[in-house]
Amino acid sequence: MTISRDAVVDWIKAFADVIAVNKDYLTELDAAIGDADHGANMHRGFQAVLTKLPTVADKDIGTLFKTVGMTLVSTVGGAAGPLYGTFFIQLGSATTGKLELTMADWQAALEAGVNGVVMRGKANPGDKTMVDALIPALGAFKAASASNAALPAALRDAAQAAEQGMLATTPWVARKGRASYLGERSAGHQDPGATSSHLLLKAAADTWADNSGNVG
Amino acid sequence: MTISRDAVVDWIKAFADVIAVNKDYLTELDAAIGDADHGANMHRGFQAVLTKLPTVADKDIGTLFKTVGMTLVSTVGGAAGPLYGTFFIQLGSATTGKLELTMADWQAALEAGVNGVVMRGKANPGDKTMVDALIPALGAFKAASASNAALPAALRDAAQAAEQGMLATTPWVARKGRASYLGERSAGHQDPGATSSHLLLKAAADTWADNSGNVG
Amino acid sequence: MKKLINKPEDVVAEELQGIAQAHPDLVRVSMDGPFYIVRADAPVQGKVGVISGGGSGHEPMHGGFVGVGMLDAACPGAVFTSPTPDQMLEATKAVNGGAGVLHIVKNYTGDVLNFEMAADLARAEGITVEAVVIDDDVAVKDSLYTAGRRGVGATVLAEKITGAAAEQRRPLAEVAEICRQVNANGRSMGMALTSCTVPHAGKPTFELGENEMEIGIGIHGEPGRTRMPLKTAAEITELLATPILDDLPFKSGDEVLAFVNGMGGTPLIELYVVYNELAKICKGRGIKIARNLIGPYITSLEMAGCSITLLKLNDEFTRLWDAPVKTAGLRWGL
Amino acid sequence: MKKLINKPEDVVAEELQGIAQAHPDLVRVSMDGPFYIVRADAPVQGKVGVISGGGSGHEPMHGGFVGVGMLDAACPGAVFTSPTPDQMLEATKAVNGGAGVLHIVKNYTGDVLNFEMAADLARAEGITVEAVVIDDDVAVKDSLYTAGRRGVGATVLAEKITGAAAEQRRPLAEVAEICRQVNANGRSMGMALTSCTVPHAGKPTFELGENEMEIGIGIHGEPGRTRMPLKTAAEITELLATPILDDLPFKSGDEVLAFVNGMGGTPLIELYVVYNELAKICKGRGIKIARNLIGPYITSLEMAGCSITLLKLNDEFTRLWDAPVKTAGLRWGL
Ligand SMILES: Nc1ncnc2c1ncn2[C@@H]1O[C@H](COP(=O)(O)OP(=O)(O)O)[C@@H](O)[C@H]1O
Ligand SMILES: Nc1ncnc2c1ncn2[C@@H]1O[C@H](COP(=O)(O)OP(=O)(O)O)[C@@H](O)[C@H]1O
Ligand SMILES: [Mg+2]
Ligand SMILES: [Mg+2]
Ligand SMILES: [Mg+2]
Ligand SMILES: [Mg+2]
Repeated sequence: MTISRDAVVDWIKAFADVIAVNKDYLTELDAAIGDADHGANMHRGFQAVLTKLPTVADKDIGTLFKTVGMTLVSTVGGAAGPLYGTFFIQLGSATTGKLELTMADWQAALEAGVNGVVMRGKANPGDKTMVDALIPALGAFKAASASNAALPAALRDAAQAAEQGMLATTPWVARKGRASYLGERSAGHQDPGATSSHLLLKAAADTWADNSGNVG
Repeated sequence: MTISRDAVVDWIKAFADVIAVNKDYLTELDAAIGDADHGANMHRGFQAVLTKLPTVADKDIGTLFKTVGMTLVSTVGGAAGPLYGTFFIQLGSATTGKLELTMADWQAALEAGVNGVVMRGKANPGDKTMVDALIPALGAFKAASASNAALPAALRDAAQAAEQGMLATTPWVARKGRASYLGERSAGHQDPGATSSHLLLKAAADTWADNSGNVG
Repeated sequence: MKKLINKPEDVVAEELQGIAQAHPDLVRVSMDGPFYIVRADAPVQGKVGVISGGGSGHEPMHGGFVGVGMLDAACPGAVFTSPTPDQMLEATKAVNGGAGVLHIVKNYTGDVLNFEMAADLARAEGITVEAVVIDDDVAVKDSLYTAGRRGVGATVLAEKITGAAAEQRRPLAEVAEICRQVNANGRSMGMALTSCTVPHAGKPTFELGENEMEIGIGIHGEPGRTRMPLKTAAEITELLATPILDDLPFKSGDEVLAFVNGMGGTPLIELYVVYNELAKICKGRGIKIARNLIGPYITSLEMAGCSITLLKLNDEFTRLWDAPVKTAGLRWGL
Repeated sequence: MKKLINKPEDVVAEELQGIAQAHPDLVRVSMDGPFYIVRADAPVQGKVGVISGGGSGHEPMHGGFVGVGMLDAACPGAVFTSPTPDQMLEATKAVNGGAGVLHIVKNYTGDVLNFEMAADLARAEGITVEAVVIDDDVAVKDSLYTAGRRGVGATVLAEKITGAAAEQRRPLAEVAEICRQVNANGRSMGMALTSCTVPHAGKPTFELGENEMEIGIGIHGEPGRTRMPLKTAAEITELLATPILDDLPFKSGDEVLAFVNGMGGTPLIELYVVYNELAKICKGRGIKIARNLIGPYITSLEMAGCSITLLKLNDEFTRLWDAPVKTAGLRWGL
C-alpha cells in the first residue's frame, strides 16, 4: 500500500478543513497560556495553502510539500509559521521527485519533518510544545512499522500517540514558547501547538488509512 | 424676629452638612445629564468654607457672606463656583455692616443674590437650572412677607417653592449649562443645580425657622 | 473603578507633581497657591501670553501644551471641573510680558464664567486681557438661546496656531483674531464606545451595552446626542464627518487639517483605521488633507472612542501649524 | 468586542493604508507584496539600516518609529503575531545602503525564528546582517533552559539610541554593540488593570475581576505572573520598580532614563501619577532620573495598565537619546 500524490493533496485539504473547524478551539487554548492567535495563524496559513495547491497540482510530492512549507513560512508568522513551515519543507526534501510514498518513504519524511521542528525550535520533550505530540507520533509509527504493521494501522498508532502526547502536556509547566512566561500558571492547560500537531496526524490517518475517512 | 450673625453661621454649617450627606446624590443627578461632579464640587467648596469661617467669626454678616462667596469662587470651579459664589457675594453686598438681619434685610439680600445668579449665568426661568429653584423661592418669600407672614413661615414657603421649582425641572429640555448639550435627552432628569439650591433654602428654613430644625 | 491612582482627591495634585518632575526644562508647576503650569521661561518680555485651562482629565490638553510655540500657561481644574478665577488670574500675571494676555476658553458655562471673572480681576490689576471662546462641536445645535456649542478638538489646533503667532511677537489683537479665525474654520464631532469614570464619582458616568455606542459626545463623559448599535469604522467615520463637512461647509478644493483624536482608551491602531476612512471621505468630496494630527490629544480619561476635527487651512494657518513647537504633548522643529 | 474597525481580518491592512496616507513625508508603506513600512528616503547610502518588526497591536511601535534617527523599516505582523521572513527580507533589501543591516528582535520564539530565517535569506543574497535580541522583562525568570525573558519596553529605547548611532554613520558592528549594551542596561516590568481583545478572537484574552490586577504581564494580552487585588499607584509602582532596580542592579549614583509606558487604554493623567511615585522611589535609592519618556509607546491594543522601564545611562546613551529624531511616534530636534 502506498500514498499517492492525490492522497497527499487530500491530506492537506482535509487538514485545512480540520483547522477551519477547530480555529476557535485552538485560539481558546492559546488565550489561556499564550496570546490567542494559534487558531487564526494556522487558519490563515492553510487557507493560503489551499489557494496555492492548484499551482503545483502536476508536480512531485516533494515540490508539493515544499510549497506548502514555504507558504506557511510566509503567511503564518508567530512561532507556528517557521515550525510548521520547516516541518513541511523537510517533508519535501525527503520526498524530492516522488510521485507516491511507500510506508518507508513516509517514515523517512516524518522523521525529517520532526527533526526539522526540533532543530529549529530547540524544544525538548516535556517542554510543553508541539514536539510533545510529534515525537511520540514518530516513535509509534516507527514501532508499528518495525513490527510489520500495515500502513493504516501505523498511521492510526501515530495519531493515537500524538493524542496521548498532547493530553500529557496539560499538567506540565511550559519551558519553551510564549507559555513559558507564565511559569507555574501554565500548568493545567493543554498546549495549543501540540493540539494542532495531533490534528495534523489524525488527519493523515483519517485521509490515508481508508477511503471512508473513519479510521484513526 | 431677626436672624443673628450666629444663626447665619449655623445656616452655612448646616448646608455644608447637607451637602456632605447629599454629595453622591447630587453627583448622580449630574451624571445623568452633566459630568458627574456637582456633588463633589459643592462639597469641596463648602468644606473650604468651613475652614474659612473661624477667620471671620467676629466680622459682620456682610463680610461673612462675601467670604463664603469668595471661597466658593476660588474652590468650586465649574458652573456652580461662579454662580453660588456670586450668590453669596451679592448676599454680602446687601448686608454690609449688619450684625443681624430683619425679614426685610433677608428679602433684600435674597433678591440681590438671585439677581446676581441670573446676571452672571443669563439663564431664564424654564432653562432647567438652579434659577428654576431660586426665582420661585424669592417670589414665595416676597409674597409671604407681603401678606405679613412671620419669618419662619416665609422661609418655609420659600423652601417649598424651591422644591416645586426643582421638581418642575424634571420634564424640561435644558437650554443652559452642560445639560443643554443633550438636547431632548436631558428631559426626564431633575436638574442638579436646582436640587442644591432647594437644599440651600431648605437648610435656611430648617436652621432659622425654629431651634428643633424640623421645620421646612 | 480601576485606575492607577492613590486617592481620588489627590489625582490632580500628584499628576502635577509628576509633570513638574518630568519636564522642568519645559515648565514650572505652581502648587503653593492656586495650581497652574507655566512655561519655564515665563514671562517672555514683549510676547503675548497665551493661556488656557479647563478641568483635568483631558491630558495632554492643556498642561501638555505649555512650552515654546504653544501655551504660556495652563490652569488645571479638578477632574472635568473648570478651574477657578484665582488660578487664571495668577497664571495671567505669571505670563504677562507686557504685551497682554490671551485667554483661550472652551465654551462651557463653567469655563466661560470663571474666565470672565478672572479677566475682570486681571484687568483691574492693569493687565490687558482678551478672551476667545472655542465652540466647534457640531453635535450640539447652535442657538442664541442656549449655552451654544461646546469647545472640543479645535481647541488643540487653536492653541498650536495661536501660540505660534504669539511666538512671532504679533500684537494681542492679531493673535486673538487668528485664534477666532481658527475657531471659525474648525468643526468637530466625537463618539464613545465606552463611558469613563470620574475618580471621585467611582463609577462610569453612563452605561453602554456591549453593542451600543454614543454619537455626539463631549469630552466630560457626558452622554451624547444619540445612542445606537455599534457600527463599522467606515460607518462611524461617515457619521462624524458628514455633519462636520456640511456645517462649515467644507467644499471641493478646500485644504484641511484633519485631526483624528483618541478619547483616552482607544489605541492608535484604531485611530489610523478611522483616518483611512476619513481620507476616503475627504477625497470623495474633493477636499485635500494637507496636514494631519492623529493620537490622543484631548481626552476624556479612559473613555474609548474618537473625535474628528477638520480645520479649513489657509497659508497663514499652515505656516503657523508648521512652526516649531516644544511641549510635552506636541513637539517638532525643536 | 468594541473597536473602531471594519473587519478583524482587515485591521492591519487598513491601519497601514492610514499610515501611508498620513505620513508620506516620513515613510513609504509597501503593501503589494509582503507588508513593511520603510523610511521615505530609504535606502540611505552608507548608513546601517536598522529594522525591527513584530506583531501589530503595539502601536506606535514599530511602524511609528520609522523615520530619521530611529528605524529604517518596520515589519508589522498580524495582531500579536510575529511577521514572516519574507517581510523581513524585503525590508532588509529596501534599507540596505551598503553598510549592512541590523535586525532588532524582541525575544519571542516567533520573532526570533522568523528573523533568523530572514537573516539567512538576506545573507544568501549577499547582505551583511546582524541581529540583536532584546530581553528586558524581569517578570520572566531568566534561564538557559527556557525561552528566556521577553523583549518589552527597552525595545523602544534601543530603537531610538541605536537609530541615532546608525544616523551618525557608525559601522554595523558598533551599531549592533550599542544596541546590545542598551539591552544589557535596560530592565522592564508591566501590569494590567484590564485584558485586551484580539480582533479575530473577539473576546478578552483573560478576564479580571473588578478588584483584580495582573502583575508581570507582557505586551500580547498574555496573563501575568500573578493576579492580586487592586492596589494604589504607589504600591503598584513599588511592585514594578523593585524587581527592576534589584535585577541589574541599579545603584545609588546611577543616572537612568525612566520610561513610564501606557498599555493603550490608560490615560496620561495616570501615567504621571505613576511617574511621580517612580521619581520618589528612585530618589530614595539615590538614583537620578536624567531623562524620561511618558506615554503609550509600546502598547497592547486597548489594555489598561502600564509598564516601567529603567535604562542605566552613560554619556553616549544620553547623547544618542538626545539626538534628533523625526518619526510619527517620537520626534524632537527636527
Ligand atoms: N521552541 C518551540 N519549539 C516547538 N514548538 C514551539 C516552540 N515554541 C512554541 N511552540 C509551539 O507553538 C505554539 C504556539 O503557536 P502560535 O500561537 O501560532 O505562535 P505564537 O506563540 O508566536 O503566538 C505553542 O503552543 C507550542 O506548541
Ligand atoms: N447659565 C446658568 N445659569 C444658572 N445655573 C446654571 C447655568 N449653567 C449651569 N447652571 C447650573 O449649574 C449646575 C451644574 O453645576 P456643576 O455640575 O457644579 O458645574 P458644571 O456643569 O460645570 O460641571 C446645573 O445643574 C445648573 O443648575
Ligand atoms: Mg499564539
Ligand atoms: Mg457638573
Ligand atoms: Mg464640571
Ligand atoms: Mg502570536
